[in-house]
Amino acid sequence: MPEGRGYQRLKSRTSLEEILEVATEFERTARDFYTELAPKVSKQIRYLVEELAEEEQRHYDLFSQLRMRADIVEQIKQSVETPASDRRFSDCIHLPELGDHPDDQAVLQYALGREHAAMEQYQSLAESTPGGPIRDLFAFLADEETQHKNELEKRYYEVVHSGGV
Amino acid sequence: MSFEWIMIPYSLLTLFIVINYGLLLTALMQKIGARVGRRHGIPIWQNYIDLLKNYSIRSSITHGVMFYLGPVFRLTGGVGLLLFVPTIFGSEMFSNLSFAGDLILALYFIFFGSLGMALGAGESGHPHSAIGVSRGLSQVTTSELPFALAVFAVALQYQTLSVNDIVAAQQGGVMNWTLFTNPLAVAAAMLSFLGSMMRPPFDVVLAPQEIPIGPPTEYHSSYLALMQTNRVIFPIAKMVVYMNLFFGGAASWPVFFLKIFLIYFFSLFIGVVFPRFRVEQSVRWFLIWAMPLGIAAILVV
Amino acid sequence: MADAEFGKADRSQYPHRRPDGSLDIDLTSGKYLKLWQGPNHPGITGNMSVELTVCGDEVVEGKTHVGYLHRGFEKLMERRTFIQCFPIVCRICVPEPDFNEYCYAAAVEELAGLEIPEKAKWIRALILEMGRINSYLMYLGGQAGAFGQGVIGQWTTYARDLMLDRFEELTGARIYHMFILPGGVRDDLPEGFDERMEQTLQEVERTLDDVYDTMFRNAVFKKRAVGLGYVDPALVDEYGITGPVARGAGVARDVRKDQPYLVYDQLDFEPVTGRESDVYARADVRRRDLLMSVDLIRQILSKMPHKGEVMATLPNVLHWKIPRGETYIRGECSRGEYGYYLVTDGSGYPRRVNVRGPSYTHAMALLEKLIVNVNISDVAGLMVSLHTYPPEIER
Amino acid sequence: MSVRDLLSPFIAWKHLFREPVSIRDPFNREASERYRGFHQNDVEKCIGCGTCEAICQNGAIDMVIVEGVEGIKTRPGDSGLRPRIDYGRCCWCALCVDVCMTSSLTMSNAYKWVENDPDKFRYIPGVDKKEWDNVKQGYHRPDGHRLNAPERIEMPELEPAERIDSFVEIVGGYSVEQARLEADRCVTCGICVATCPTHMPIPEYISAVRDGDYERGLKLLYDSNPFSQICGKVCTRRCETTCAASHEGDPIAIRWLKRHITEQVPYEKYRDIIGGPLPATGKKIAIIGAGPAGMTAAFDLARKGHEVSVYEARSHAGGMTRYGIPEYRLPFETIQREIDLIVSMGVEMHYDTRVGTDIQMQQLQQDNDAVLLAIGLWLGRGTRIPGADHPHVYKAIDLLRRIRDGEQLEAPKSMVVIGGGNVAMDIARSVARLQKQQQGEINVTLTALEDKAHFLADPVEIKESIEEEINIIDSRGPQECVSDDQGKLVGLRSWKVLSIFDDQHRFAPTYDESDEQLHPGEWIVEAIGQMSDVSLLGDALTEKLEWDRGRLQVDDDGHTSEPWLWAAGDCVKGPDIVSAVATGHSVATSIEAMFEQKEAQNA
Amino acid sequence: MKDDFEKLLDQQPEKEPEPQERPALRDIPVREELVPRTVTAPDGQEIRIDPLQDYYCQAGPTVQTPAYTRIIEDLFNWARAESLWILGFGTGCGAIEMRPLMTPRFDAYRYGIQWRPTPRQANLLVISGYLSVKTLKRAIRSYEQMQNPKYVVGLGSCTINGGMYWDSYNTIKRLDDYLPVDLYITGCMPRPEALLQGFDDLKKLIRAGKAEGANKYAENFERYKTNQKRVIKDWDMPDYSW
Amino acid sequence: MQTLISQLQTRFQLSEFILQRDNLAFVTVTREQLRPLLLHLRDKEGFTHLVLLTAVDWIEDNIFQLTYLLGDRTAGCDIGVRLMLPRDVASMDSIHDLWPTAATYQRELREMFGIDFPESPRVDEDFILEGWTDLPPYRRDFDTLKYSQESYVDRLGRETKDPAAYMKLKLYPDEDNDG
Repeated sequence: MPEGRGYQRLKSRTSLEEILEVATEFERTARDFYTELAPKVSKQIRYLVEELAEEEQRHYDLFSQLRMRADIVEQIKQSVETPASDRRFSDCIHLPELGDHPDDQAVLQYALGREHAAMEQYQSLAESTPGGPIRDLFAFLADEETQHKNELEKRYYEVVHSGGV
Repeated sequence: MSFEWIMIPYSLLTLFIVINYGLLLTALMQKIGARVGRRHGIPIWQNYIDLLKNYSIRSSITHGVMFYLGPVFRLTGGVGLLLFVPTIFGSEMFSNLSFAGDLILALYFIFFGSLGMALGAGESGHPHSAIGVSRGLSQVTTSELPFALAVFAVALQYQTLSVNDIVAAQQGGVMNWTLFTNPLAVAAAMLSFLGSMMRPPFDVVLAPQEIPIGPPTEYHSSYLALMQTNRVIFPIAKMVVYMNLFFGGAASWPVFFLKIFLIYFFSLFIGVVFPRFRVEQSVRWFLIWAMPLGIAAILVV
Repeated sequence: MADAEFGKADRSQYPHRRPDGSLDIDLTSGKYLKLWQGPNHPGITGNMSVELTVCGDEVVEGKTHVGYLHRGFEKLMERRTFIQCFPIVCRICVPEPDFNEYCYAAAVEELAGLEIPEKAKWIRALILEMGRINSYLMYLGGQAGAFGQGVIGQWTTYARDLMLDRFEELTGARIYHMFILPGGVRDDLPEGFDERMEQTLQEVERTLDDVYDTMFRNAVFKKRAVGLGYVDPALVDEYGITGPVARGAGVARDVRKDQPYLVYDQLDFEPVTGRESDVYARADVRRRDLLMSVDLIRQILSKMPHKGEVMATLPNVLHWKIPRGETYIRGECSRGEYGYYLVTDGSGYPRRVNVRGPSYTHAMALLEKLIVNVNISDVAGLMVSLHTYPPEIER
Repeated sequence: MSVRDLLSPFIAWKHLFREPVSIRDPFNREASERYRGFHQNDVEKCIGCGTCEAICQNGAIDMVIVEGVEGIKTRPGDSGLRPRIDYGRCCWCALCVDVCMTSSLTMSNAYKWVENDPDKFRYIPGVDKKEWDNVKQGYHRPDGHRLNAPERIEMPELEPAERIDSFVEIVGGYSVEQARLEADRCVTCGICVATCPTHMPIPEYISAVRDGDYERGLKLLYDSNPFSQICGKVCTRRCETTCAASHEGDPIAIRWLKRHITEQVPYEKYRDIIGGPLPATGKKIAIIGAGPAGMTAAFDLARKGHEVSVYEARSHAGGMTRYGIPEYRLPFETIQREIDLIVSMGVEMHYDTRVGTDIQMQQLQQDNDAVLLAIGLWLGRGTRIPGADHPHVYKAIDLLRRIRDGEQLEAPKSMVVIGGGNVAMDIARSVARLQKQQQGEINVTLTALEDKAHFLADPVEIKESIEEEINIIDSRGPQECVSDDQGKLVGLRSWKVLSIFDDQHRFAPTYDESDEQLHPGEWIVEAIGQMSDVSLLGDALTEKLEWDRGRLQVDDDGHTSEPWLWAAGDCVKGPDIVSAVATGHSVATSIEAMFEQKEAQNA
Repeated sequence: MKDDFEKLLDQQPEKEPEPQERPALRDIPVREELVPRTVTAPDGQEIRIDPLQDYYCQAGPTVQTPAYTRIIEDLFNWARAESLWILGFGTGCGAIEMRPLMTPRFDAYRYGIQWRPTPRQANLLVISGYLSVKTLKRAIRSYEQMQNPKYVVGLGSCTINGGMYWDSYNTIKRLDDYLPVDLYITGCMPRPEALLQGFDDLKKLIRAGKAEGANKYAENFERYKTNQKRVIKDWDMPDYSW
Repeated sequence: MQTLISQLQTRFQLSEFILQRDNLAFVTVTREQLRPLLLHLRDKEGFTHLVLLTAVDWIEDNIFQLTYLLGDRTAGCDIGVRLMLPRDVASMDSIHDLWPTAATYQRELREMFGIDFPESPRVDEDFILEGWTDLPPYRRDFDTLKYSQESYVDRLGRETKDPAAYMKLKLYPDEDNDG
């Protein structure tokens, strides 16, 4: 189970490189999850799941590229303390219970939860890292996830609070 | 006085000065009149422009030979009058072509212009011109009558028909002027002067409100310009005669300018504040008020 | 067929022989001269003309010709809604447009059953009196000018211009004020209007003093004006003469007093009359009437309520319909009785508007009567003394 | 004549030495403060309604297309046209300024304009730049000077005390005189027409009210909207939001005037005025759902002579108007009259027939030339906050349906409603009535994310709700449905909403978690949104159809990706009754066009 | 100027110019005194008189060339510009603002502007507002009696496109159809200040030698006459009155 | 006013009495009765002032209404005497011998409405119009706008759009925009 393994790894490793790896993994699993989910949901809401998968894929690509960047190769090796928010972040990696035919609201709620946890994780990592490119990196990641979460939130309200006469 | 050729350029110079003075003086009078009307009035050089403008009009039509000759006659009257009376007394240059009997000629010239005008305007065929002319002739006739009487009185008084001599007789102090020596004649002449200046109350000839400007109704472009030129020469010429006969003439240009201005101003002074008489009213007025004065002047002499 | 029937085919009677056959002028005899005064003639009040037949200096027959300013207002108004008529009526009489606005508005209000606010009435009266002053000032200049005394016109036009400034600040326009509209007036008086008005009135009074000295106490003016254009008081009703012309003949008729409208019943004044009924008397009546208007304006400004609405609530003017009816509204303008006859038919457009200006009778029938045996020089003075404005004749 | 008369005139000479009174520089003289000079137009404020053109007696004003100018675009409430003034016509009467609906048109006090070319005296104020554009002085409409009444004629209504304990209709309807006065306020600009989804000829029928020609009015109504009686009572009236009169006063009560027309014509005459169906064509159409969209299409198609069958899952037609709107707003009788009228055009009704269970889509497809899906939005959305699965947490739409179905509900002692839309108001007010009837007092709390200014509900609904003692608490974000130890629902816990929209005006609430409240309620009703129940399509068809962000993908005419299937109403474009009618019309037109096309091919 | 006129030409329907011998007289009978008549002189000679004939001039207008050198023409144009003599013909309501213009408040005399009571002496025709057909006839007569160069200023919106009388049966809408217009001043009424501005602009045009309306009129005489005769039904004036 | 009308009603056949204001009333009279009524009003009742004489075209009823408005200036009241004239035989007796000014009104009516007043002085001469060949312009069937457009050329380049139609076209370009 890829998700479980990632969770384990995050618990034991605290090197930055590892964290980034886990984050990448986090996005990848999400992408895979949505990709698998897509054919299962009603065609009516399939667009939503597909869009989520695409977005996660974009994040995955982004993080992968980050890890390759030459200027942070050195710093990335340093180890840091496991952040406090780790627990919630980890929780989200559990397999969600969406059932066989989740509706759009459920999918969005799940996605929101994930993004929120990731956001908090990176934020606290950034806070506990001394200034420099690493901190910038975490800040960047946190920001990236925040934006995504905000975007999802808006979409959530748009989907759910529609048709309200 | 013998005739000398040099007199011709000299008198032309006189003419030139008089034209310019006339243009400016007419404008000045208009400005003064405008001031009474609480406005600024035309620029002082406006008459030059108007004159130039009228000469520059490209087209003109004629109603016949007399129509064309009218202004020429009129101008001749004005120029002739000016040229045959001495402008500046005692000046070699500006005594013009005066001669012993010039007073007679002057009287003739004064009337000559009106006659020419009458012929020209009559030819123009416009009823307003015709009415204007008929009014003009009757008014001029009656208004010239006191003047003629006054001149007669003056001629009797000084026993000469030479303007030069009359002026000469008035030299040597203000009290020698005819104005004081024969006030009745001057009064008659000045009343007549009012009538000949085409200002209220005796402007019924032109009367824009009744017969739009009367005789010159049909005149335009260079014809009009010609008439305008005359309109500045003729009054001055006439005033020169008045000045010489009654106000002691002028021995220099400044005195000339001043006296002419004052004589001119006299007509304006009356004209601005009165409406105009109907033609038969003005005829009657001249006959009742001015004529007796003239006769009295002769009688007194 | 219509064309043939309405074309004026029969002109064989020209020159017209009057029913009594009194005058048969043979122009070819050479004894008479046909002389047109106008329309392009400075001695004519506005754009109209008088066809004079003169014998010597004397007019033997005069016919007025109008229509040079005809714009067909009465027709145009039939295809304009009630509010759309409002800007066009003032054009009917150029020098004193406000009367049209008032009469039209009052006629519409009466037929539509609109009650206008009290303050609007005061402002309307104020405007009408201001207009009267303007019109009289113009007349005085014209009357003196017709006799060749140009300087009066300079002064009065200046005073009139000051009054136009007051008009401008009150109504937003100089000539066509378009301020009195059905339902009230557009706006309240501007700030500080009273003081500026008082200054203007003083200037008008000063001008009038000068005018009195130079025009009314002028030997030549008297010579020309006294005795000219005598109107027999007996003619007043026969010829429908109103206003200063009638009052100059001693007939003290003034609509402001006889049938008070707006707030005239709350003002203190007496109609001005004269006795001699000639040009001089009429000029004098107008001069004194002008001074009375100055006084009326002072009264109005002091008695006017300071607060209050100036406009009644109108129905939506875009589709304002007025029930069938007809009425006649009159007022005393500077030239006499001005009236609007309005007929409505229940639609959004007037069925018929007939404008009855005083010039209609004064410049046509009356002038043609008075002009006979008058010297050509006096024609202008006579015409001016009837104080006619051609645009209101032909509309 | 005396000496005085000779000398007195010389007084005139006193002016000789006085300064002349001429204006020194007449070329730069300012006109007065109020002067009516050349026009100015605040083109951003202007809505291009053309009222200035209508009132101009000189025909001086043209409404012209303005392109490429920022801020001017054709959009609801703005025609995108702007007045162009011909100064070869204008007379400066300023009636255009007086009548301007937005006060955008004013006048400067500039007055000088000399041209050699007479064709240049035309310009679009505010667009074509002129030197007087920024002149402050000039004529502006004085305060209070109006040429049309700014205030709406009040609709007679039951007082709160009279209406709160019953479901009797609140609104009384205009009297003839009131309606005439209200209709009189309309300036006939027609800005509203394009906003009305079904493009009702609003100015025309309002003028019919003015003229008192109600039969003409009714014909105009039914030509564009077979739900005119219903729309006359409950239309969302978007037209009124764009009404030109709304810029400086109340919008015209277009809905009430429509209602007035339908009330003035005796019902018996309706059919004659509207006209009956054309001869039968033999074409068959099945319509799923007897709501406004379905019935509109049914009306149009039946009148064309087609054979129309309507399948309705419930026992009565009317859809959301029947089951979603409380009776105090829309009595059954009105709906029934409307339905009867439509049915009288020859529509075959199948009540209590649920497609998917009682009859299959495939069956309909086989039996008919065309099928129309007009199934509405019948699934209520929930917040899914913790505790929202409690049995006493309801969806508003379900409760409303139950109330209108005549179910005898036992009202709770207290209730919390989540949502700030009209449905929320409806349920709050309905339950309040039940409470009043059953318990004598009202205890309903309504919370919503939005602040009151941004409530989706009609302002009138909010006003009336408050009158009816509904406790409206705005800007509250629901967090949890709290139950006590016994599992009994006690209320809703909420946070204060700090802001609700982001800078792009998208929904993005932020909360102040310190400001927490518990709104007591035995029931919690969620009224935050609705969606369609498309399960009737079956998996195969669902898979086959194209979708667009959760909704059926249809073209402008309501045609789905399947050639035989159309969709209309709330399920494609909603929720809005008049949009439903509009889509019903366009579907009918599209189906008709398809028939014609087929005919042409066969021929 | 030239271009404007081209525009005008394009707009006119190409219509054959009507025959020259007083076409409108077909429908409208001429006044008795204007009908040609024969009179017997005292000596028994019979003289035929046609009152509509001007016995002095029977030529139409001709194009008048400017002075032979530029400098002289410039000088002339300057003089023409600084001496505007307006014909005192108040054709419409605009005339009311002329009076303040010529009196103390605005004192147009300051700017070389004067009134002339006769068209022969005027060189500027101010069409003060709307022209009824009846006045149009007189305005044309007046204009034609003025001498080249002469200028026309249209005052008020009515001269531009009909103004508020755009639907009147008795007023023309476009002055430039009937007379060559040099300038328009819009307004209803234009204020005296606007008039002064207009005259100022006219002066500039004249100084620039661009105010050649008289020549334009002569060049396009046929067309102007056609337009004039189309609206003036009672055409009892000669076509050649100069 | 009321009493006056009731008095008049005993002497003349009056119909349609309308009291518009306290001091303004309208009555309708037959053609034969008009002259006696006017004479009576002028000589006996003090309505010595002919305020106006004009016509109204009720084309729907094929009628011209002539209104003779008389004023009593001493009492400050007016009475409008209306007379209905068939539109197709529009001819009426002249009253210029009662009031000379009536001749002017009658000339105008002749020209503007085509109502003839034989015997009235100069009634056939041109009054306001000159060389008019069309229908008399004040008649309702004369369309001034049409005449104006046909006779006097408009300046080109004017065009306007109806906001409602334009919006529909712009916002719903696909829809059938015939309506």
